[in-house]
Amino acid sequence: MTSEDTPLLELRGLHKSFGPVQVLRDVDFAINAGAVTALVGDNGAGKSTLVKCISGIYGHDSGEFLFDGRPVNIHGPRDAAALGIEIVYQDLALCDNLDIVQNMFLGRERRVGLVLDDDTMEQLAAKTLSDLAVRTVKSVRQRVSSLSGGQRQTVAIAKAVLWNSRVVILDEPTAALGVAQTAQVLELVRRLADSGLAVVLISHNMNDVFAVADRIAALYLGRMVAQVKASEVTHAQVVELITAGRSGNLGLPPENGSSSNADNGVES
Amino acid sequence: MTSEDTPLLELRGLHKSFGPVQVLRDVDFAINAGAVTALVGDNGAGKSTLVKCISGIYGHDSGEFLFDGRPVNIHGPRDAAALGIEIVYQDLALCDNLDIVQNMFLGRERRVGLVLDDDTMEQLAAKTLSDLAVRTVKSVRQRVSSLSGGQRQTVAIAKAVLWNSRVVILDEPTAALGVAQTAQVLELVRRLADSGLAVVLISHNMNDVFAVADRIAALYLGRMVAQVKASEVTHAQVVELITAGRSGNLGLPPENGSSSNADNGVES
Amino acid sequence: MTNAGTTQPVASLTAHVAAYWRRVRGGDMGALPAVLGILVLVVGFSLARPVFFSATNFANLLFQGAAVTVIAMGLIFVLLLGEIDLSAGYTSGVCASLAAILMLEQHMPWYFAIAIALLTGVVTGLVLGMLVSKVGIPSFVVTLAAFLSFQGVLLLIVKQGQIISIQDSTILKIGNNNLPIWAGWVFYGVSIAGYAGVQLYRTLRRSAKGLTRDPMSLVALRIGALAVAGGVAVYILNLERSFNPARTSLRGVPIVVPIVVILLVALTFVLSRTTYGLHLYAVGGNVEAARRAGIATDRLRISAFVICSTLAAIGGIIAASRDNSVSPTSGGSNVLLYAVGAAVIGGTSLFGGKGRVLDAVLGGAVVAIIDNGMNLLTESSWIKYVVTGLVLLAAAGVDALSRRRAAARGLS
Amino acid sequence: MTNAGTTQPVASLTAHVAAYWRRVRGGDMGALPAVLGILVLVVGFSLARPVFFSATNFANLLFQGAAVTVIAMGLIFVLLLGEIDLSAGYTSGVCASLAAILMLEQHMPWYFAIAIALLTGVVTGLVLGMLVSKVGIPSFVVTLAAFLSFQGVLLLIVKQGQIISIQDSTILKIGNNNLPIWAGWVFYGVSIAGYAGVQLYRTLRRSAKGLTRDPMSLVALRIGALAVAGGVAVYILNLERSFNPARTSLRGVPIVVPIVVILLVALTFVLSRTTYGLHLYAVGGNVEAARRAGIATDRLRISAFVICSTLAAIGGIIAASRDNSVSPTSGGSNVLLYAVGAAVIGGTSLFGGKGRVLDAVLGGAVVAIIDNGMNLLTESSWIKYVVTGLVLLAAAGVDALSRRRAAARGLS
Amino acid sequence: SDEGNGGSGGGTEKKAKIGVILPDSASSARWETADRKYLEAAFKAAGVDFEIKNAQGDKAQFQTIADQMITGGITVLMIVNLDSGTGKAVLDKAKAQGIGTIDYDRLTLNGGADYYVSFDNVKVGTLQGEGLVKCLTDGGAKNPVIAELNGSPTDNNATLFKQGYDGVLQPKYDSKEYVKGPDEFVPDWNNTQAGTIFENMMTKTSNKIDGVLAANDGLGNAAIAVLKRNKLNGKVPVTGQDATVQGLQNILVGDQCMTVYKAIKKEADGAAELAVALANGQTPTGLTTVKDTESGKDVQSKLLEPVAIYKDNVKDVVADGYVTKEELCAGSFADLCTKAGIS
Ligand SMILES: Nc1ncnc2c1ncn2[C@@H]1O[C@H](COP(=O)(O)OP(=O)(O)OP(=O)(O)O)[C@@H](O)[C@H]1O
Ligand SMILES: Nc1ncnc2c1ncn2[C@@H]1O[C@H](COP(=O)(O)OP(=O)(O)OP(=O)(O)O)[C@@H](O)[C@H]1O
Ligand SMILES: [Mg+2]
Ligand SMILES: [Mg+2]
Repeated sequence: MTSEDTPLLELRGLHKSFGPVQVLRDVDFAINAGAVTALVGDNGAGKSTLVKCISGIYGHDSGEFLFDGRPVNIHGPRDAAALGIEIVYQDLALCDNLDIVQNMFLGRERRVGLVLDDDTMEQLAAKTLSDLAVRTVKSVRQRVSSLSGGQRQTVAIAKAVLWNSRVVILDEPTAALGVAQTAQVLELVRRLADSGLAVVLISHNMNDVFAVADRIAALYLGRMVAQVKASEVTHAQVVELITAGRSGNLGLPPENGSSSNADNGVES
Repeated sequence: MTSEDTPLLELRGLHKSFGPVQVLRDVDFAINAGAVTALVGDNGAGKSTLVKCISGIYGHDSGEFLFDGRPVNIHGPRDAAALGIEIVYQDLALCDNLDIVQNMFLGRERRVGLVLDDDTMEQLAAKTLSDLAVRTVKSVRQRVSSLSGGQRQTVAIAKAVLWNSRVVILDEPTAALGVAQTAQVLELVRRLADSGLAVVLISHNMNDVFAVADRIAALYLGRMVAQVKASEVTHAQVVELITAGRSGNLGLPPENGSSSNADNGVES
Repeated sequence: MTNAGTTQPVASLTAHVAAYWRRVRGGDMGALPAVLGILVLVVGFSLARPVFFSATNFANLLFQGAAVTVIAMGLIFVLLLGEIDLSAGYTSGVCASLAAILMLEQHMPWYFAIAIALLTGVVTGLVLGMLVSKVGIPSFVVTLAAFLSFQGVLLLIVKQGQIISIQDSTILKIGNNNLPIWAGWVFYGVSIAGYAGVQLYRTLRRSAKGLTRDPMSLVALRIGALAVAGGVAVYILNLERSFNPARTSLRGVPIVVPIVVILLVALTFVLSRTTYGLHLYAVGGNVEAARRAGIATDRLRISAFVICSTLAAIGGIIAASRDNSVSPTSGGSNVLLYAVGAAVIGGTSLFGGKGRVLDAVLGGAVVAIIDNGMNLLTESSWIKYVVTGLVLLAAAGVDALSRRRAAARGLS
Repeated sequence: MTNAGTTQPVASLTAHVAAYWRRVRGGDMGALPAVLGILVLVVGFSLARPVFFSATNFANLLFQGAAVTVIAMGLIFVLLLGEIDLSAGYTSGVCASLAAILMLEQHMPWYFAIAIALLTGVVTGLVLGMLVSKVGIPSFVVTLAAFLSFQGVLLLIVKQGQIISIQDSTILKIGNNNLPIWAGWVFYGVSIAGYAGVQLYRTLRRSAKGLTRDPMSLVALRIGALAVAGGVAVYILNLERSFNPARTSLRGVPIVVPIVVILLVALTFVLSRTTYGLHLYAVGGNVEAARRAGIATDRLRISAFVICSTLAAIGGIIAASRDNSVSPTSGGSNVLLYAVGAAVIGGTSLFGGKGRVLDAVLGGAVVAIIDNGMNLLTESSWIKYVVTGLVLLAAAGVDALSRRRAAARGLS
Repeated sequence: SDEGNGGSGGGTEKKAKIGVILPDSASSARWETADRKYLEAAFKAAGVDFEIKNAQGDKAQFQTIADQMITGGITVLMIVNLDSGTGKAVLDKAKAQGIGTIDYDRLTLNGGADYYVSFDNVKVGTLQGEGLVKCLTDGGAKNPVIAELNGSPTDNNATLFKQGYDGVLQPKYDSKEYVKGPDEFVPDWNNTQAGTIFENMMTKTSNKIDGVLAANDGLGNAAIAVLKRNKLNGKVPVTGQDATVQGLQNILVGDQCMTVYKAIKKEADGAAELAVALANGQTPTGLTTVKDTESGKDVQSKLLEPVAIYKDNVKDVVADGYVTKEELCAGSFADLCTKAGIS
């Protein structure tokens, strides 16, 4: 609930462009253990791209990554996983030809010797799903291609929280979820942070953001315009930051978007 | 805003199962011209399946379709389109290898003689997108594979409303949208209904539902448990219908789920 | 699973049969269409030419189909990833020729020669896999280049149209000889016992953990069915097949049978019970998802090519043994198309993510039966080509129509 | 477009060049790698064998590459849908043989014979397409069956292995003769004028509508480049190529050139400027999305097979004309693999949704150059096979590495 | 090997049945158009059961067919092997079942067949070489450059033919009388590829090729097509083999210098005679022997002489019934036929 001295994960001066299109410009972003950081921004602001840069799916043009205060290089999802970073992507990326259990444990299968320990995984998967208030899945041996939108999203979330990780990043995890499931996921997010993890929640739903976030970071057209305590801003202010890039003395300086920008709202 | 005498589209006794799994049981559903009907239900309740049965993507096991009071057979999306039914699917189904314009006009391209009229389509697409408050798309000639989640969803929505249709069904259209874009889409939904179309909105967000819906239909485990006027129910009641299948005298009769069920809440 | 009351851990046998029937009627048939297709082909050919349905011809079929089946097994690993190996046929030829020439000219003992052939397969796969995954050239192009190059290598090895005969008796046995009667039965016994053991162990284990499991009666039924079918096959193969038994006796299970069965079991185990196999499916289903899950997709791709080329080498040795020789056409002609065709007919997808090792065996059987039956049926070569094509189409059509029905019902 | 101020309707030429350079550096190279690959091959072979770089050989190359290129053009339609046609090679053989035998035995005039050959192509495509889309058999299996059947049909037509000679002088001209000098220049003039007209019309139209458009200087540059390249080619081909001009004169643009150019323009128009073409891409990119958009995917699939088989028939006629005959090997051997290889090397994906008709021409050029160059380079068959494979690999490697760089930067 | 035939089998007296396996139909037209026809006629005339199959150049097929014939109860097996290894495997299997064996057209090295009936493939090559020399001499060529268009690199027969014509040509190269030009194999005997290869031969030598040794009529025709393009047809002699209609027509026109005619009927009749004798337990007479180079044993053989066909003896092929006048003299060839004395 409180930010410690050094952030668990920190990005400095991140630039990312796709060919001629610049998507992230000089982004600084810090997340702390034990806190939920909400990352907000308009459609196309660059939130998902930022997440994919963190996980190493995309390379970046320039910028620094610090983990636990030490510089690290992340060249791909394997590196991110090795650091204990788990991510639920917006484009869920499930293997449609595999079943729920196989997807949930993909890349981290339980084994007995050489052989897959299907039974244990099946039990664990069933338990995790029911914890997330999913009641309509007929069998955890169902292929994910036959799941509803919300069921798929739940599988992706369950997949990310099964492991002993230190950072969990959720990119719009509740977009397709029903009322009860959303509540369950928000509670889970809170619980993860309380147990000492650093959690990043991306969402367009301000109610959800204010319900669980300790800090709010706002991206505007690829720039990080503010990183503030959730308790210090109002609903309306955040919406203004998202849509206009500034709100009062927060965000971009009026009529000046230079690179030394937008630090006004950032607390250390 | 008012329901006429005969619904524009009516389903009666729809049954649908995937192999041994029964997903829709004896569903009756009626939608009226000039009104927004919200279709709500828990994850996996069968909402998207219902939509796909309407569009003919899935065949159904039994049941009747009435359009304008006359029985019709819908064997595929072409039939649905011929009747003037446009649908935004939850799984957006865009062609990643095509650009925004091509996706928006797919199947209904403008032509000059034999030749595609790219210029006109490009102008129209640009206009529609900006109407939907999308400001971060660099070019309408961008491939949709390079779009953000929200941008993709906007393209799908824009695609459905470009045509002169009589029924528009939107399956969780605002799930990935930002605050401004969501507002824009809800306004659009209202506008469509006001101009005499029948609009179905599927959403998990009760605020959105109550903001625009005239009538609310609730699915519970594949059963249609209630079809009521939005003004006659409360937020809490709808949530109860979604999660438990009944609320007060609405929904499933207590402890009896026979096939002649759930008509208590349905006004004609 | 959490939907209260819809699934009980153990359903009764009748419930199972009913569920199966529902699935079949719904169009979800598993291996049924392929098996049905084989049955139809067998009945058809037997009616047309009674000699088709003889112990001799049964044994011939097994000898004839073995090489293509083994090559198809390897291809399945590559196909699972959505890749293709056009060079598998000539890889088999090159590896076998290398073994043959080493035995002939260097007087190498057979086990050395085979080891070198297999090693050549491994290296070939390694190179192909690297070019595909590290350099990023489409596998169609890489293996097309290999297809051409290997023809040249084969020519070099066997020296411009020469034929190298194989004289080593051990190698010759692989594709020509039979197991002793007793060995056939022992092999049968061990196989059935193993199958039964695994089935029972898994059922009991799941039962102990309270997970859904098949009823014992169904398990018993499965074991029984396999035991009967296998027993009949072994019995038939142990009959005297020689037309002139006084002069020479021909009986026993062909040696290729245990080879194919062992490969089938081992590779099926790899694909369905190990992390490695699961990851192959994952990469074939959605590379991006697999990559995000931390799977080393490049290494996996390379390994699949290695397996494919190695099995091609084994297939090549079987073919060379049956031919008693290698030549510049070893592994050429229709070998590759038949092998890929066998995999696809069995149900493996060319787009990746879908396939089993059993597909190679079932599809290989279809291809071998058609080939064998057509040779009995007609003499004119043009008719043979045409009818082979049509029968292949018919066999695949049965399968396609049933799967289509499944798809129409929303089952994948 | 709505992002205020980032795009102006007309960028300057320098801005365009800068943007292009940025794209290239970013790895998005379009046809550049294929063109570079061709350049490297040409330079390499010319250094090794100066005769490679002669007017004669240039003309030979065009004759030699035409048939495979045309077959590859047809295959692109099928590949765009993620399907394959293994039978295209033999389809070309069957159709050409039919024309040949009709002319020989029924004394049919050449136009009738060609019409029947094309019709046979259409019907073949129709049947293949129906089997794939209506019955649902995977195209690999359908066309494998056709591959086998057509070999039989070919044998039947050419009477079990005869060689049927072609005597009709019109047909013989297609693959052997050249346009008169003046006709070459007229063809050149019309082509360039047409290209310039279309380019200018489109630029002006977009300009009138206020849409982003290329600067006039760039348009002029493109037209100029094509005019120069085409002019040089026509000029070279109009030089005397005969080694003994006293005896016979050999000059002019080969007749296959206008055939290929016209097909290229027509089919490119179909793919890029018509609804039909767009729908092909859509189905190849995402069948489900296309179906939901109301596209009749089945009919589209059938039509693609029809186009493929019909172009195969045209390719077959070109090859038969060049050979002055048809035989049981017509369309066999490596024709199919070369044609698919040409498409893939050009940049067409086997998984559908990606490909241009130009790919067939570029890839066909690569294949023809390698084939021709290797024949000049060495006489040893095995070296020829091996080096052909390696050169193919190298050519594809250039392409792959550049595309890989693009992918690493997140560009598709 | 035939003595026991009557008594063996303990009661089930086996009816005489002859199985024939032909190699392919792509490398040469003869197998399907000639051999099959003549063998069928001879067997029918002798009143024996028979079956004739074609392995389509596929070794696995070859084995399969053999297995099935043995299954089907043949008493004599006659094969044209695809290669000696496969051939030996099949012969061994047959002999193990007490079946009489005949090598037809190709000797299976170390195969130990009872009889061997053939044309001499090396002799075919020799005739081609001699034919080319004759045509060049007739044309008065001085130091001609010779291009060799060999058969498939994977076909051992192509190597044997080459051995034959090189036996004639090599001495001339050595004596500098002829100049050795390009010399290449054509994959799969594919005519289209032959065209490309020959075209490049022309390019390489700046069209300075004065004689073409093409291994069969198909390859010859491919070369003639290229020569025609350069208006050199008729000026550069081209050889061939198989006496196909097309080859003979090319000879009549003057584009091709010669072809080699193998009187397949004689070969087929000879083989059928031996097979029937074997099946009936008789001992044939008047045979020569050929040495199996691998086993060193002598094989009882009936060897037939191939004939070189030039313009003046095309009529012999027609007279033999190998090609009909209707096929050969269709259309524009009628006049040429008359001139060549074909009636
Ligand atoms: N591969 C790519 N090539 C080019 N542009 C891209 C690519 N990927 C993303 N973009 C662009 O980058 C911008 C940021 O995209 P991103 O997905 O990060 O947005 P987002 O903040 O996650 O939006 P949303 O809320 O809609 O998910 C968008 O304008 C998008 O069009
Ligand atoms: N092809 C299929 N095969 C088997 N079961 C299926 C298939 N498609 C959907 N289902 C099941 O049908 C049920 C209803 O799915 P549907 O997608 O209609 O739910 P939904 O109401 O749209 O849920 P959500 O709000 O999560 O989108 C789910 O339990 C799902 O698992
Ligand atoms: Mg996003
Ligand atoms: Mg849904």
